[in-house]
Order: sequence, then structure tokens, then C-alpha cells
Amino acid sequence: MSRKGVNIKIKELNSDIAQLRDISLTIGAINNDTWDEPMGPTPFPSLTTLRNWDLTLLNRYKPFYLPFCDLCCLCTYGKCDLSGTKRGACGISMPAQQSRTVLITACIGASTHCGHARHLLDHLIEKYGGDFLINVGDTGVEVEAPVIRLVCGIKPVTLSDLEPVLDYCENQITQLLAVTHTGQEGYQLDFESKVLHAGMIDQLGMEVADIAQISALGFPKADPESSLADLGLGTVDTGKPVILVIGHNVPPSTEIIDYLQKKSLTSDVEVTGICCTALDITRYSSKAKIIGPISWQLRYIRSGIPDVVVIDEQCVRADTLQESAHIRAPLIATSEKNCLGLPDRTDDPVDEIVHDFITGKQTGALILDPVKVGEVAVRTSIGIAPLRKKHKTLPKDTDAIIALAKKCTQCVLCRRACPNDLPLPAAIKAAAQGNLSGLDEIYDDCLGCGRCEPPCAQKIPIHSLIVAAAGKKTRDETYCIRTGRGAIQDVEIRKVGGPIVLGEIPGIVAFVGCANYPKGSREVAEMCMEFAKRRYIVCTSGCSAMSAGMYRNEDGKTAYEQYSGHFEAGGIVNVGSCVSNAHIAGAAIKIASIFAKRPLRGNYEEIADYVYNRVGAVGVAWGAMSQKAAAIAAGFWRLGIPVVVGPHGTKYRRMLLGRSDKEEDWYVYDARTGKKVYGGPVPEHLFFAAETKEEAMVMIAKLTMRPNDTSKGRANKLANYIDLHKRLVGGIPPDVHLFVRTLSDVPLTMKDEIVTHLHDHSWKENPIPDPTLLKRMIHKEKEG
Amino acid sequence: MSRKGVNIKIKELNSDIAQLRDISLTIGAINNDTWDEPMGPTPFPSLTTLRNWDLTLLNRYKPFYLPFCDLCCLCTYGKCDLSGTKRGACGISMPAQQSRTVLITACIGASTHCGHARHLLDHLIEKYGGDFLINVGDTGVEVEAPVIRLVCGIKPVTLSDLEPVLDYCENQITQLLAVTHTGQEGYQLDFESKVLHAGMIDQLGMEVADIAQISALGFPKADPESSLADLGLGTVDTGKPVILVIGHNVPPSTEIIDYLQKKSLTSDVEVTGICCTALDITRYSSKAKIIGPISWQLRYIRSGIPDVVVIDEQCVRADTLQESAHIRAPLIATSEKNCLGLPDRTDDPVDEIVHDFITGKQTGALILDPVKVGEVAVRTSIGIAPLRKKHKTLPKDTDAIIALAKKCTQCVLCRRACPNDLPLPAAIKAAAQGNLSGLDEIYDDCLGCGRCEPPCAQKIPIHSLIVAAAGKKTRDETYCIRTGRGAIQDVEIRKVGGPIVLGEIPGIVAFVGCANYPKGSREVAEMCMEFAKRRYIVCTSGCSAMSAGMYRNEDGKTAYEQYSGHFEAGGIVNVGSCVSNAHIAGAAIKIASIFAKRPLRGNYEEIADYVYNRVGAVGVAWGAMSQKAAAIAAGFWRLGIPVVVGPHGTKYRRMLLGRSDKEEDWYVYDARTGKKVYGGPVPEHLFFAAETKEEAMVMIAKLTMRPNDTSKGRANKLANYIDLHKRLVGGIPPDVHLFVRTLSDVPLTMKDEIVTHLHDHSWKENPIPDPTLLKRMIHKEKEG
Amino acid sequence: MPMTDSWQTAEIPGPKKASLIIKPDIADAMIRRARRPIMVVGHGILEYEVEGRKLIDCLIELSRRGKIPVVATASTNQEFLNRGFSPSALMPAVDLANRLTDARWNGLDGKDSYDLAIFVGLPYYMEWTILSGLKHFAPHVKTMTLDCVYQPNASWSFPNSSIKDWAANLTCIVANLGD
Amino acid sequence: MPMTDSWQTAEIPGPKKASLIIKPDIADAMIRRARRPIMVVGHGILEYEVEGRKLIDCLIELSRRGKIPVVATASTNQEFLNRGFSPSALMPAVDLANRLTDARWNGLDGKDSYDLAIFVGLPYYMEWTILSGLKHFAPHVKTMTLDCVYQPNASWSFPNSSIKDWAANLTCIVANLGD
Ligand code: SF4
Ligand code: SF4
Ligand code: SF4
Ligand code: SF4
Ligand code: SF4
Ligand code: SF4
Ligand code: SF4
Ligand code: SF4
Repeated sequence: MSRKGVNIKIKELNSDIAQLRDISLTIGAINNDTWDEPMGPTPFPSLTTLRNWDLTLLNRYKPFYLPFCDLCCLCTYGKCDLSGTKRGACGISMPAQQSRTVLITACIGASTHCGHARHLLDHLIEKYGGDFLINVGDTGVEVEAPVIRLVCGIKPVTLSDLEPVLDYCENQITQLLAVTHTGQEGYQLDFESKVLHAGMIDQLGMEVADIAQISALGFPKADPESSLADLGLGTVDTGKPVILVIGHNVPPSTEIIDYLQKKSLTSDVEVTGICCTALDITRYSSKAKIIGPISWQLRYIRSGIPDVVVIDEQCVRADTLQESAHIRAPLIATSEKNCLGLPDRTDDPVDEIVHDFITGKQTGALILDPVKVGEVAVRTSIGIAPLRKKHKTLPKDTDAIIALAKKCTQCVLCRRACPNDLPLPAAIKAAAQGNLSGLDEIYDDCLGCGRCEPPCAQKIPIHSLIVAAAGKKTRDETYCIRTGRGAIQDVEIRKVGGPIVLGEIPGIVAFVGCANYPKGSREVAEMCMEFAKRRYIVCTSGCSAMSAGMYRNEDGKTAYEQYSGHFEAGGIVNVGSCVSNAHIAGAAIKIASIFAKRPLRGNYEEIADYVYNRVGAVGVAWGAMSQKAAAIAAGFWRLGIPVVVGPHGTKYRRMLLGRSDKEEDWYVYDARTGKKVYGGPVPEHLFFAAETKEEAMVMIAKLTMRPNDTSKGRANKLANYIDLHKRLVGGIPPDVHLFVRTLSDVPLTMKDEIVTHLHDHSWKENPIPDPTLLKRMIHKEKEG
Repeated sequence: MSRKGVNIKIKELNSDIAQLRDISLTIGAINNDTWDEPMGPTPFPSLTTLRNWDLTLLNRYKPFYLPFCDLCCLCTYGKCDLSGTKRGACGISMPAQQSRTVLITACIGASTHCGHARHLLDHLIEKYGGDFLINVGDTGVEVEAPVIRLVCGIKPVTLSDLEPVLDYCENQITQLLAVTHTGQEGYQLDFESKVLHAGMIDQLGMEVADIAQISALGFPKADPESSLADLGLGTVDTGKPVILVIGHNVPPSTEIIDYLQKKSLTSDVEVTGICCTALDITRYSSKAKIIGPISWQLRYIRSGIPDVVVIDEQCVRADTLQESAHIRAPLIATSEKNCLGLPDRTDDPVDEIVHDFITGKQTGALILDPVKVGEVAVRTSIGIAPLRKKHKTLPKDTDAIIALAKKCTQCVLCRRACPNDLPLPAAIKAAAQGNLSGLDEIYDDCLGCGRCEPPCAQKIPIHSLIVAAAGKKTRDETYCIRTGRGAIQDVEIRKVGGPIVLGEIPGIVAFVGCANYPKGSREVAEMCMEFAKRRYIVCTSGCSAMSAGMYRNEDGKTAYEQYSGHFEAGGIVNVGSCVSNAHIAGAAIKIASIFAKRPLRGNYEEIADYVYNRVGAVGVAWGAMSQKAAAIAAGFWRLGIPVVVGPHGTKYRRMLLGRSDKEEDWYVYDARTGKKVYGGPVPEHLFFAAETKEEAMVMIAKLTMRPNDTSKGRANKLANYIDLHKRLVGGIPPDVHLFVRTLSDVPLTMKDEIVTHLHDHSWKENPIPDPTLLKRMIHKEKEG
Repeated sequence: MPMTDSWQTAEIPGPKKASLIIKPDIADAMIRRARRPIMVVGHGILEYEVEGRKLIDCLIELSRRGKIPVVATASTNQEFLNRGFSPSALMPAVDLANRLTDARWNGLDGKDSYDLAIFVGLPYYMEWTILSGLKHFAPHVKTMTLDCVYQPNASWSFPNSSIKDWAANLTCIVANLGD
Repeated sequence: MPMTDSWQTAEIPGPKKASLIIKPDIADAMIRRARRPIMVVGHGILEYEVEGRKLIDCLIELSRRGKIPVVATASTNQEFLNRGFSPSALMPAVDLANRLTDARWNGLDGKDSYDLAIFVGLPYYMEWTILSGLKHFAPHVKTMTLDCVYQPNASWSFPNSSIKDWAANLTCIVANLGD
């Protein structure tokens, strides 16, 4: 399938041809006459266009499948037992079935971002017009859409120019999902190649969504000094009516802010948020407050603080309606994708809806008009706040906790249901005896998933017990976060391009994704600060961006207060919500195109080859849990950027691991000579699940190494790797000889011990190549 | 989301703006000036546009969930135990999780058809031009695209006009799939409403695919007397080189036929097919032969007869490469969706590829150019046939079967792996003693899935034993099938509209879908003939169309030879391949629009309400196994057409069952009076899995009843229902009183016994309403 | 094979699995304890023999002795009629099971809800899915299967048994019930 | 709780499940029979005590007596070093497991492939998935876990045990091995 046509829309609203007017012939491609770069080889790639690149990567990082079930249950031939070398009734094998599952996951992820992007774009075009200019940075951002330019070969100028990008995405998602049909693709690496394709499509969807909302909603535009916003449950003024927004699609929330402003109520009502809508609403108004990542949904609602809950799409707990009903807070659903069985009141008068909410006649409604949501939410919150009096479902005091804990029979079912295997029965036993410290400790590691509760035959509201026991902690949750800045400026790229490729900056480490952490939020903050202190460039987004801010150092400062928001050594750069992840990929792409001047337009392979071999970037999704996170990771992989996940990440069904012990796997072309030369096992893995934070940190440092590293750069990277290893694991890394190519790679301060190690491991010097995996790059290589 | 824009394409192949030319501004909507029907209320419906209609149906037919697993394993929070009233870590409940799984299934199905349609349409537009006129019936078909007209409100004239339809489908699939993301939709009926939406989108995709290929490839155009094609393994001339085509996308196969014709080789090479490509290739050339449904893939390849295997997409066993390698037949993969890890040789010279195949240097290749596939397949088959000498993997004679059977330890693992729980160990034990009759009997019920083989520690090729033991049967498989005729003519609709709505014709029964039968193909043929004999209109498609022909009566005639191909009482109408299913839905729509003159354009609810209340159509997917089958069924449901599946269908995770015992469920509006009146439990179920063929037949007869039936019609339907019940179950149906509204509904010949029954059940007369579920239809009702 | 593996190997249910009817008394006790039992008999029973008798005869006796109404599915009714036994209802298995999920359904006779549903003779995989539906959505109904293979989704099931052991058990259950 | 339920309730594997180490002899026999065993020790061991001793001490003894090389994952190495014991390798668990799936991998010392891999101390769910990978893709390697909970994807596992029973078993295994 080649989809190189460009779509044009004609508004034909409810009309037959006679009424056709308002024909807007804005053609995406036509704006390209402002872009004189010649078209590269692969604009709008189809399913197999980049298959060779994918297979090159996948043969180096062969999937290690970790089946999450011996079975396949995808069709009614099943269930099929695929253990051992068995095949299913459709002939599929276990590796192919695992990779098929990964592809379904990646398709769900990509469709979620692209579907969101479409919804958002349609809304913004309706509100601001298709000709509204894209602007992601007033100064210093000329490459406004590096992913779109790279993948599609077009340069979008207006919002309408983004539509053909989404048409392409939707088309490709449909093709990709079709591949998962029973009795279709049969080979795991071809499934995996399609996973990478889905990841690339996902990046397009994210980029469209974020550049559209940055442009139209006036979010910070690549601003390294975007303001700080309040973060944490303790920041809420509970004396006021409180609105809680949850999800990812910001328009209903911006309408809430606008309505407040219009009615001069801004300082009378608290607007608080969870998940990405929270991040994006603070990009719109820094008065809004972020409560926390997805793991705060239950605890915050149960605290009784929110008076109205407004949900949109994605990462909204499926039991939100039940939970908010328990605290008597009306729920407004605002997305076609999440209707919760609620009556559709989009066309009803605001007065009636507000009345039904306040009188309790209705506990929830679907309102698909964001403007109406704004008014209903605000008026309901003001009206209902005095009535519901912050009614909460948490145990009201220590005695209540103890009384509940006393019912426990120590059956252990709660612990066995807990994703993190937390020691609940022991803590509850202690609580029954009046000692709440166990529960209080568990609060720090708890995902807030609530899975411990339903198995309890004693109906003990275990999660509520934990939250109540940690009451002081929750009140003390008063942190701050730098609001999402969006893109990285071209000028920043020009400044850091050299230091990164030369290794003065040891790497870019991006902490992204959800909060399915093995041991709570704090580990993300600690990792961020460690790498910032070591003068890596640290990026954050999504739930991880919040977690990064949820910790204060000895001086009482959060990470965002300690470190700059510039894309520079030692910066901690919050790009924004999940869809802002595109800017992290975009930064890597821009290093190749702006700093190294590689052709960008429709030139995916060369750019990815550049990033892979030269840009020491690593993604860390410490609590990745969602299908979107899987798609985001896949997008990084195709660009050649390794991703580290937490231990739950093994449930993504496979790792992509290199074999540093197999020398033959690590040959690259030397672009200068055309010879195949040993480039070393760098980066060693493409997708890696770490057991602990410590293991992750050592691995992150290791994965920033690239075959292109100068000796100075390699020495800097090695110094960090060795130092972290010594401190966190103990001793010199046993594989350090694999990363020393010449003696000048050895960090000066560690010379003696390393050289001894090298001798013990019969180390031999290797040349530093001008590395590429693409044969066609030989001799074409320019300096970069 | 409203997507009422109309897309226009500009071919921009590998060019930047300077080279922009070949701008084809064919605007789909512009052709609408030939269609003067005013636009209805719901063109291009978004996710929630038809939600009220869906909920109306779903509240009558509440989902009965049959979890196929206690767990959810969709994200890395999981696995979550959802048994009892537990909720997952995302807050989801078991009913919602089951419906989410159904939605994923339906999205995969819809994406498969729409992805296929896009691939096919792109190819046909490239080959024949976008201006190529749609023509699905030279005479008598004015409503060329009833589904597209109904759903989208546009009237396609050329191939290019179909593109905006697919744009819409791809957009909606993306939105629908997004809904399945962790932490999004939380309520089962909203998921189910989206399942119905996916089904409707699926029908669009199928209609686009089939009308495009009918038009451009010259398939039979609504021809009730389309020619008969050979069907069955025994019809193959094994003296010739044999090509086997498998899948659903016909272009590579038509290129094989064209190449044979060009080189005057048509009578020298056999072209044989399995699954829908087989059906479609016989629509292109009646010289091609159909081997059978998906269950014939293993047995036919293992027979050694095919010399070259050409696969495209969908319903291709994932082990085809391994199986064809065993018989030394090269495999050509032709679809981006199914690459099997093969080297891409699309750009290599034909001579080289053919040489590599014939010398055995390569066992398979990916060739994405259909024309090249045509030449390579033919030349390879001719070259390799004398070398491989029909090398087979089946045991060569009875002694070989016995020798293999003797290795059996009676561990029972084969039987426990068999989807149909077939008594393999006993049959193998008998075979070891020289008695092959057990194996021979199993052949008839065997799905050909091969799942029995891998668990066998003795490595007995069990399926091969079965097939070899049934050697005589396979040689005798010489049947015929009426080639797929495509659409139903408007004139046919005009003729049968009255008799159907009046009940002279008791119903339309469509046998569609795959071959996951509980007891072999023959049951489908028997059911078809029974209902044709009873003067129902019988439709067939896909694998079921083949199964319908795989049986000869006492006179040696197959169903297709005994019954006419007209859409009339007692006809057996093969519409074609899976995508031809759109014509069956289309026929129901056309009864409402052409016969009853209901407005069609963008008027989904009213038409569905008409079909649901007045058109006695039932879909039967006796061996439904695929995600496509699920989507097809969902498309029928939204139109108000009930679907019956075999017992494996319970694995689709839920039934949609009515409660005939709850009177309150069966009230309808009487359009004449506006009152709510009891309409009776008709049709009783929307999705029903029967335990046996007999149960299915009785249910089919019952499900053709509609509240609108005239007394004459109801009497006719009841006569069939009662008669089948007496014969197959025994006695008068215990619920017959529920279906008698006035005494004139009682079939004359059964008057006495029925009246006695009515008295025993304190029956009361009920008026016959002018039924509708839509309030807005009251008073607007016109005769129909 | 292990007693409590699913008969069809891959039909693994999850954490919630049937208790075993190891001795006939267990089944007896369950049936006696039930306030309102019902028995659903599928077409598969026609294939089995229990100690020389057809299984269907054994079930008729069970129904009579235990006063358990029988619902015959598919064409099973014919065999009952041939033996002069009239099932209480003729109804597809999915329809009956769907009604069982409704705690307010007052049964075939409109008198009261059932608290025990005994299944026998459906295709293994179909019984599996139907029992799964009841396990999750009919908490007020206990389920039991009398098939000779383990059905993990029932509340109680025989283990995977040889026909001989199973027949002995079944005969014993029926005999006890008369008392 | 049942001995062979997954410790984390929902981690149900499918038909292929671990055999039980009911008596210490079983584990001993397996270890003795192994040509080339290897032991992977995760950070979780630091939490457990075995009859007053730290589990890590018990494992060191097991390694010494059984001549089983130890791979320490995550930060576990530090505790070994503190005790004057040097693991044979420091390596993430997924990396080591991935190599084990390669039948041609000649081990940490380059001499020969392993035929027994003993896991202990990884997070339950992560050990579960890693053992699943090995179950399916390392047929040449038997796996064993020494954790006190049932790991269905291993070849052999302890049942879910009280710390006391488990500690007794473990001590016994170690003691026997020296002989
Ligand atoms: S998709 Fe294949 S392996 Fe999965 S259940 Fe269906 S037949 Fe079995
Ligand atoms: S809410 Fe916390 S303690 Fe409860 S199961 Fe989830 S993570 Fe464990
Ligand atoms: S599930 Fe309930 S009773 Fe059991 S240990 Fe946990 S809190 Fe106690
Ligand atoms: S794949 Fe998931 S849903 Fe399917 S059987 Fe396994 S655990 Fe259950
Ligand atoms: S989607 Fe929900 S129920 Fe499913 S595994 Fe994830 S958290 Fe659990
Ligand atoms: S699996 Fe093999 S050995 Fe076992 S009963 Fe079947 S044929 Fe015999
Ligand atoms: S090939 Fe036939 S006998 Fe073997 S498992 Fe499949 S259906 Fe059963
Ligand atoms: S009917 Fe089913 S099995 Fe047959 S070709 Fe169509 S989808 Fe495939």
C-alpha cells in the first residue's frame, strides 16, 4: 500500500451537493513549496518499506519472549496450548503469538494517541479554523514537526496540514491491526517489524496532538523557563469547591478555566487534575493543580476533596463513577470513548443538568460539548460543595482504622492480589494492635490500584486503610513541577549537538510513562536527580514528570527547583503530557538533522541509523503499564533508542536484548572505508527490564554508549557507568573491557584498576569506526 | 467526532511540490448530484450517533457473558483476577472486560476487511483508474451500494468515490480500538454499542471491497445463473502442474489466470484455491477449482498435489511455509500483511526467482507485485512439477498407517488437544490392529487444524493418518458450486419484498463464515437444503458456500444443482466470498428502501428498525471462528438481524439472548396509534449458540418471526417452526403460544393440537401492531 | 492424567476452580442440601453407557429419585420420550443458563429460583463456557457436572475418571438418593 | 491456600506447571543429577531469614557445597561481598535468562551449557515471567526455584509454604549436599 495521496476536505455539513459551499482546498502538500529540501526515499512508508531496517535491528536484539500465558485465546478455535513447540489450530507458534500480542498492544497504543489527536484536531480546527498557524516556539523552532517531516516528508504550516498525517496514521493502524487476524502473519520478526511500524505511527499521532494544542491553546512554546505549578494532594485548598479533571483530552478542562475566568471565579474554585489532562491544564493555566499520576485516582477521590469529577479519555479508572458516587460527587463524562453507560445530556439545558446534579437526582452524565462541560462543572461544584461537605470514604480516624483492621483473618488474599506483593496482612495485623506504621510504609510503594480490596472476605477497604494511615503524608504532599514546555528549540539542539556527539554530555535520559512502579514514585525522582547531577540531559513527561517532582531534597527543593528546564547538561526538562513524548524523539531527530545536517525529509532509515549510532539517548519507562507506553517504546526502538522498564515490564511479553558475548553481532560498516568492523556491544540492549532501580541506573549509564563515541566521550560515559556500578552493584563492572576500544577511552581517574582489568580479560585495541548499519551510507558519510 | 468532509487525492508519487501533477479532483460527494434523495439524519455516524438504537437493542437482548478466562492480561498491571465481583487494577469489572475483548475482536475483524478493501481498491485504481465506473449489475441494480448509501449518505459512481468511505472506516476503527485502552470505557453496554458500530464499519469495508472487484475484475454481476465451478479435492487433474492459491485478496491469482491465458497455458496448469481467494478466482475464471474451506489447507498440501503455493492475506495457516516446504513446493507470499520472514524479491528478475525455486535454492519468497507473482507461479509450477513428482507427506499406504498407529501409547493427549474432542485414541488403537474405519469416520468431523499432532510424544502425524485413512473419500470429493453472483438485483427485491413481508416466503437464511464446525461440513449442506426445500431464501458465502456444495443427494446432485441461484423462495444464492456478505445485508436494506420505500440516505435507524421488525432474515455462521466473522455478525445485529452460531461460538465471550418469559421486554410502539403494545418475543435472540444442528434449525425457523408478520405469514413461519420441532426435538414446541397472536396465526393443518396447547397455556389474543422501536416513527409510518 | 486438569488441555480457567466430587456422598449431600435443583441434559449423554445401561436411563432415575426437574437441550428430548419420560422443559442450554443468571427468575414453574444446576452431556467446551458464565454471573446458583471429566468452571465436578470409576460413582449417587 | 496455586493469585500459567519439591531429597537429587547447574540470586533474598540465619548465608553454603556458580543480579552482589563471597557473575536476570535460551551458549566460563538453573529472590511476578520464557524457549535447561512460594513456570518449585517449613527444607537440602 502506498498512500502518498494528499487529502483535501470539503465541508459538506448535512448538505447535498446543491448546498456545497465553504470548500476549503487547503492542501497539506502545497505548503511544501516553502520547504526546498528534496524528498527522501521513504515518505509515508507502508508496512514493509522499512522492514530491512527493522530486521537489521531485530537480528541484533533478538526478542526474548516471556509468555504471560501458555495459551492463545484469540479466536474460537482456541484456547490453544502453545507450550513447547506446539502450534495452534491456525498453525501459529508461541513466538509468533507473543509478537502478535505485542502488535495488538502497540496498535491499541497508537490508535489511542492517533484517535486522541484526531479528536483534538477536529475540535481545534472547528474552534480556531484550519488555517490557524502552527507555532510550537516563537523563537528558535524552525523544525516544528521533526517526526512528521521525517516520516511523511511534509512540512505542516497550519492545523489543516496535520489532517493528512492522521489520515495516513489511521490507514496504517487499520493495516497493522489486520495483520493480527487469525491466520495471517506467521513469523515473529515480521510481527516485530510491524510493532516498530506501529511505534513510528504512534509518534506521528503524538506529535500532531501536541503541536496542535501547543499552537491553538497557547501552551508554553519550547520555553525552558515555563512556570512552576503546584503538585500534590496537600496543595489543594479544601475550603473551596474543587473540580477534579482526569484523562488526556484537555478541551473540556480548558473550558472550565475559561468559564471561571469569564465569571471572575478563578480564585474561588480549585481546578485539580490527575494524569495527562492535569499536565496539560497547567500548561494552559498555571493556577491549576496537579494531584499526581494515575495511582492517585482512588486515594484522591476517596479523600472526598473533589466536588465534581470530570473525565475525558485514557487512563481513567473504570470504576470512577462508582467511586465518585460514594463521595457524592457528580461525574461528567466528556468523551465518546468513555460513556460509562451515562445518559447523554449534551443537548439539555445547563440549568437542568446542574440542578439534577446538585439535588442528587443524577450521579453522572455524558456531555459531549466541552463548553457546556465548563459551565456545568463550575456551577455544580459551587452548588454542591456546601451540601456534600467533602464527604469522604476513608476511615475517619485511627480508631476506625483499628476497628476495620481487627476484622482481618490473615487469609493473605489481599497480598496475593497486590501487583507489588506488598506485605499487607502483617501491616493490618499490626494496625489491629494500634500500630499504623506498616500501613504508612506501604503507602509509599502502593500503586493505588485497589486490587487488594475485592478478594477480602471481610470487606476491609484495605487501600483506604493505607491512605488513612498515611494521612499526614498525604497532607504533606506539597511539591511543584515545571509545566510542560513542549518542543526543544533548534538553538538548544545546535548547542548540545556537539557535546552530545562528542560525549561531553554523557547522554539524554528520558523518564516517561505511567506509574506502575515496583516501589513507588520516589525512585523516579531519585533517578532523575542522580542523572541531572551527573550532567546528563534529563527529560520527563506524563506520570513520570509528576513523580519526578514528588520529592524534596535536604534543602526542601524538588527536582524542578534544583535543576534548570533547559535542554542542556544537568537540565530536567519536562516536555509535558504523554503526547509530548514526540518532542523527545523529535530532539534526537533534530540532532541528526539540524546539528549533523543529515537530510530529514522522508529519510527515516538514515536518521534512525544516525541516532542509533551516535546519539546517546535512553528512554526509561519505570512504571510503564499501558498500551500507549508500549507504542511509545516501539517508536523509540525504531529510531534506535533503547528503553529501560521496571520489573513489571517483563509482562510486555518480550525483551529485545543484545548478546554482548557474541562478537559477531556487533559489526558495523565503517562509512569511511566500507569495511565491516567491530563496533562493540553498544547500545547493549534495545528493551530491557531492570529488577531494581539500582540495576536500572547502571544499565542506563551503560546504554548511553554508542559506537561513534569519541574517546573523550566514551571516557565520560564509562566514568559514570563504572562509578554507578561501584556504588550500586559493587566493584568494577565485569564487562568494562567490552567498552574500551583504545586506552584513551579509559577514564583517567580509574586508569590503574581498569588497565588491570583489561589485562585480565586479554583485551585488544579496536579502532573507532564511522559507524553505520546501512550499506548505502558508505562513502556518502559527511562529518556529523 | 463528525467526519463529514469529503476527501480528494492528489497523486504525488515520490515527488516534491515542483513535480505535482496528475491531480485528480474527483470528489466523491460531487457525484451526489445524480442522487436527489435528501440527506438523512445520520450520515457518517460517529461512535455515539447510533448509541440510542444500540442500547434499545441491547436492553432487550442483554449480553450473557461467558468468560473464556477468569483473568485479564491486557496490560502490565495484570494479570488481574476478575472472578466474582472483583475489579482489575484499572477498575474494570468482568462484564466490561468481556465486552472489551469482544470489541478488540470486532476491531480486528473490521480492520481486516477494511484493510483488505483499501489494498484492493488502491490496486484496482492504479490498474484501471479512479474514474472506472462501479457496476455491480448490468441490469436491474440501481442501488449499487446500499450499505454505503445508508451509512455514509453518499452514492458512489466511480472507484475513487469509494475512497472517502474507507477514510471514514479507518478513522472509526482507530477511534474504536482506542476505546479498548486500559482505563477508558468502563461500562459493558457502551462497549457493546461500539461493537455494533464496528460491525457496521465492517459492512462498509466489505461492500467497498466487493463492489470494487466485481466492477473492475468483471466478476458475475448480480447474475442468478452464474456458472458452476468445480469443487473438491477429487476435481484436480493431478497429471498437470498445480498451483494452489490461499487467502482473500484475489489480484495475484487473477494475474496467474491472465498469464496462463496470455501464454495459452490455460489447459496445461491447474489453478486451485482454498478460502475466499478460491471463491473469488472462480468468479474471475470458472476454470479455476475450489478445494474447500480453511479446514482443507493441511490435508491438501500434505497430499502433495500443489506444486506451488501462493498465499495472500487472511485465513492462511501460519504454518503454510513449513508444510509446503515438506512437500517441496515453493511458497510465494504476496501481501505486506503476511511476509513470513521471507526475503523480499519483488524487485528481482523473474528468471532468477524461478530458477531459485526450481533448484530448491529457495523455499519461499515475498513478491509484492501481483503481475510478477503471476509469471513466477506459473513458470515455477511448470518447471518444478516433473521434479517434485507430487511428493507428499501423507503415509503412503495402509501399512504405513498401521505402522505409525502401532507407536501409540494411548496417552490421550491428542484427543485432549482436539477442538472437537474427537475419539482419536480409540481410532488409532483400531488402526494399529488394521481397522481404519474409526479414522475414516473422524475425517468427516475433523477441522483439519492439526492441533492433535504436536502433543503426541510418539510424533505420530495424526491428522495425516486420518486423511490417508480417508483416501477414498478425498478422491471422491468432486462437487460443484455456483460461482459467487455478487449483489441481489433490485428487481429481485421488488419481487420478493411483498412475499417476505407478507410471509409467503418464511424467511431469508444466510449461511456464512468459517469452517469451525462441531461435526464437519456436511451439516451446512443439510441445513441449506432443508431450508431451500421449505422455500426459504437461502444465501451462502465464504467457507460456508463451499460446505453447502460438498454433499450430493440420492440423485447425485449438489445443493447448487438442485436449487436455483435466484433470490427467491427455494433459491440457494451464493453471493461470493466473505466480503460479499455485504450483499446479504444489502438485500435486507434494499427490502426496506426499494420495496418499502423507506428513505435510505444516511438514515440508519429507521432502516434498521424496519429490517428488525419486518424482514425475517437470520444469519447462520455455523463454523464462525474468526474475528471477521465476529465483525460480520455485529454488522447484522445492528441492522436487527439475529445470528445463530455453532457451539464453538460460545467462545465469542457472550450471547445476546432475549427473555421470552419476560413480557415487559417485548413491547413495541404501534406506529399507527403511538401506544406501546406487546409485540411478542420476536425475534427471540440476537446472538445464539446452538448445541447441535437440530437445535440450530429449530431456532432458525423461530428467529424468522417478526412482530409485523401478517397472520398468513406468521402461520407459514409457525408451520415450519412446529414441523421442525416435532421432527428434530419431539412434540409441539412448548413456547408456541408465545408466537400466536390471533387464531388466524395458527397453521391450518395443526389447528387442533395448537389450540389445545393454547388453552393449556391460558393464551390470550393480542393485536398485530405496526411495530417500531423508534418513537419518532409514530404517525410517520407509511405502508410497507 | 492429573485429576484436575481440564479435559481439553487448553481450557484453563483461572484461579477459581471446581471442587472435586471424589466420593459419591459429596454429590449426594449437595443434591440433598439443595432447595431447588435442576438438571440440564445435553445430547452427549446418548453416547455413554454406565455399567451396561445407557447414561440416559441413569439420569431418569436420578431425576425421579431426587425429584429433580430435567431440561432437555437440542434433540435429547426424543430419547427421553422414547423411554416414556417427559422432561420438564425443552430449551437450549444457553437460554436456560442465561435465565439462571437472573436471581429473580422463578424457574420453569414460576415458583422459586434454583440453587443447584446439574449439567451433563453438553460438548465439553460448550459446557466449559456456560459454566464459566454461571460461575461469574450466577453467584446464587451452585453448579455441578456429572460428566466423567473435570470441568473447572463448575462448583463441583468429577475428576477426570475412567468410565468404570465414573459409572460406579454415578450408580452409587443415584442409589443413595432414593433412600 | 492450596499448595500449587500461584502465589500472586492471577498469575495462572496454562497447562504446563511446575512439579513440587515436597521433600528436600527431590531438590537434592535434581542438583546432584545436574551436569552444570547455575544459581541466579535476586535482591529479594535480603529480606528473608532462614532459621535465624539470613537466606543469603544459606545460599552461599549451597553454592559452596554444591559447587554451583552464583549470578548476582541487581545490587545483591554487595551483600555477597560483605560476606567475603564473590559471585561468579554480576548480570541482570533477563540478560542471563536470555543467554540460557541459547543452547549453544557455553556459560559464563565458556566451557559448556547449563542444564539446571536455580532461581531465588527475584520479584515473584518477574521470576514468573522469566521462568515462563525459559519454560518455553530453553527446553534444554531445567529450572528450579528455592523461593517459599509456588512458581508454576519452573520445572520444580516448592509449594506455597510457611517460612518455617520452607526454612527446614532449605536447610536440609544444603546439609545433604555436602555429603
Ligand atoms: S488464533 Fe490460532 S492459536 Fe489463537 S486461539 Fe485461534 S487458532 Fe488458536
Ligand atoms: S492498592 Fe496498593 S496495596 Fe492494594 S493491591 Fe494495589 S498496590 Fe497493592
Ligand atoms: S484479604 Fe482481608 S482478611 Fe485476608 S489478609 Fe487481607 S485484609 Fe485480612
Ligand atoms: S491469554 Fe490471557 S485471557 Fe487468554 S487465557 Fe491466557 S491469561 Fe486468559
Ligand atoms: S487492563 Fe485492567 S484488568 Fe486488564 S490487566 Fe490491565 S489493569 Fe488488569
Ligand atoms: S497423543 Fe499420540 S500416543 Fe497419545 S494417544 Fe494420541 S496418538 Fe497415541
Ligand atoms: S486435525 Fe482434526 S482430529 Fe486433529 S485436532 Fe484438529 S479437528 Fe481434531
Ligand atoms: S469463511 Fe472464515 S475461514 Fe473461510 S475464508 Fe472466510 S473468514 Fe476465512
